[in-house]
Amino acid sequence: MDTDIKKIMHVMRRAPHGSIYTYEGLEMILIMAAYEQDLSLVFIGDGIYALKKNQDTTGIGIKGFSRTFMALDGYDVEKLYVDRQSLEERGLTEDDLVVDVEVMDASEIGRLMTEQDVVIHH
Amino acid sequence: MDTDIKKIMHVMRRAPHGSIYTYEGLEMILIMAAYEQDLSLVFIGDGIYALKKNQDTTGIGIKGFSRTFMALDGYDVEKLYVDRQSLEERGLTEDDLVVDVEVMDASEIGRLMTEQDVVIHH
Amino acid sequence: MLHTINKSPFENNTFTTCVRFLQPGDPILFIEDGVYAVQDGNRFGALIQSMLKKNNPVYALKPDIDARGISAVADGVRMVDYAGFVDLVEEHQVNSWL
Amino acid sequence: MLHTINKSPFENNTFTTCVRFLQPGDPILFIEDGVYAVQDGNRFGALIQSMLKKNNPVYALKPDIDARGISAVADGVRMVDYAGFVDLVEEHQVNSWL
Amino acid sequence: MNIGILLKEGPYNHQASDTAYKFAEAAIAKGHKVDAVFLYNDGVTNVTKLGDPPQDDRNVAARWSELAKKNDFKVLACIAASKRRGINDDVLIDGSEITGLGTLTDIAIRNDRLLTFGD
Amino acid sequence: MNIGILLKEGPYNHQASDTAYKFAEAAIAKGHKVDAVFLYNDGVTNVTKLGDPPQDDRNVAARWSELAKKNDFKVLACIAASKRRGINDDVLIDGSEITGLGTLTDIAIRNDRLLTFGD
Repeated sequence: MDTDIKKIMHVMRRAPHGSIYTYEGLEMILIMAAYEQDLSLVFIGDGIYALKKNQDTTGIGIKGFSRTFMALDGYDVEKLYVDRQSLEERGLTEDDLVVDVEVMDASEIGRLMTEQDVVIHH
Repeated sequence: MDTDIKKIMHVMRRAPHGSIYTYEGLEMILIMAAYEQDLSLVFIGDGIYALKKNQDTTGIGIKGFSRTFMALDGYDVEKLYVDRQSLEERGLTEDDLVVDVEVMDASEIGRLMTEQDVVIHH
Repeated sequence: MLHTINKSPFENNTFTTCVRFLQPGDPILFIEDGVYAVQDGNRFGALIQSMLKKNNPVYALKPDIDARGISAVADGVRMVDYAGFVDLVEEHQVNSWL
Repeated sequence: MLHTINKSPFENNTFTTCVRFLQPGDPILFIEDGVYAVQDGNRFGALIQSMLKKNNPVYALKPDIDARGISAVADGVRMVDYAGFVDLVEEHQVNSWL
Repeated sequence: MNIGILLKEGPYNHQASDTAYKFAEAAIAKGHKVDAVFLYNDGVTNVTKLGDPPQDDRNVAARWSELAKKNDFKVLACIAASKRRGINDDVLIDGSEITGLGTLTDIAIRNDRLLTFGD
Repeated sequence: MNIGILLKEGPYNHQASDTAYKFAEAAIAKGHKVDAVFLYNDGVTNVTKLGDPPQDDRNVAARWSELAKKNDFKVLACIAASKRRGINDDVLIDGSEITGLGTLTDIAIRNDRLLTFGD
């Protein structure tokens, strides 16, 4: 493996629309995707809500961005992990999400975290 | 009672120093105090920490302001209420605070809230 | 007095704190990320029902519900748009729990 | 991996969320409003002790402890200044839970 | 009903400014009077004309400016909060002014409601 | 150790900028290299020279400028985040520049650590 390739994990933790963190986080990820690093996205807590289907932001006058997650595949960003407990606590299942994700236990995600060179929370 | 006098309640809910809300809230209160309205301050949740004795902010390089609460008395702002549960949950007593306050139950504070013309959370 | 809540109850204690201070009859309005509280079937459902039983009407801002893709809300929660928010403010003094 | 927490555990769930992801041996450092977690005698004491038992060292940033007038911290919590924070970062990759 | 609005967060980063705007619009549409919007904390950054958001996004500052001019109210930025955050007379949008907290007190006193929006 | 810093909140409103500054100072004092400070979200407002805080308070922008110049690094503001928030070349302190997220990626790749400070 090329030693110049870094493992960079983006952790989405906030609900969409109430603040800009997830949206600007996604903008960061799209740029980083062009650099051919080993990128992964993890959705923990309210971060999962960013992936909820059927978001219609017309009424609040803010541009929606849930569909942008679907574009990640085209950038070869394929590691999307969702924390099982966060998903279950919110009464959601994988079917409620706009993209395919891998649902994992916290201990497994925690182990992946320790393998990273960089972890950025959004 | 002069009908022009308004009941204005300031609710302090944030810990000091991590954010500026309590400090700028206090600046607002000091100005409002000159207008001879019926002002009260309520400390709920982490807001109570703003009153903690022995804060020494030298190390973080931010100006401390806990002593400014002592000045409120000179502006005839004498209604300082503390939520009992918030105080107890934090393992604090009135002796830990820089000013004299009235410790009240939430139901009592809630009743006072309904009497206000204006409630501002900081 | 109308209480508004704009924080997700899953990450932040604002909602549960506010409830302790509610007086009989006080309505509560969930806005912004606060609306996740009324999503049907989550763990805050019991708290919502107990508020309704104590005659505290529960409202949620529909544009915020729609923006977050919440398809079903807890029984008894009433939806308002911004005009309905204005009506509630006309009826009540306001306490915005930030 | 060093985990940092900067939110008060009384208002926000960041600390309790982070704990679920901790790996054996991972140290945790409380900074800014996060330091209220290690105030002696509060309800997070049991969680702090269980972390220490699982060999997760617990640190708190002394300048933030002092700024908040916290006079006593839970047993086993180690104090560091900014230089000590740098040393921890030198030993570990960092995971800042905002 | 006469309404004052207190806005405590800047544009884009939090939804507060959007909700305050939508509320003000709806109140005006129903025939109520918005007396003033007072900006505090990071809220003062709502009125910088230096903002240049993407073409397909809302322009928060311009939107406040238009609503204020059309409905004859001011968007007022607290001077102390503005100085901390680099907002001064040179960067203000039309319809906004820098003023003191005394003005907020007057707004609180003379209106039927003072609504707070923030984080 | 070579360090990059990612700062996600503006000055004064949150402690993030203060903690990042104190950390950078301490790292430099211990002989480490601060490669760059990258500003994102509201963090871009750390580098406006229009700020005018009270005389007895810290001047966050000036402090970053001095630390950067003395230690030969740049404080870099993301261009997209800056445009949303009214930060442009005309208001920048010395030692700062506006740049793209590609630069942040380079910083993440070439340093031993990338530390995030925010809310």
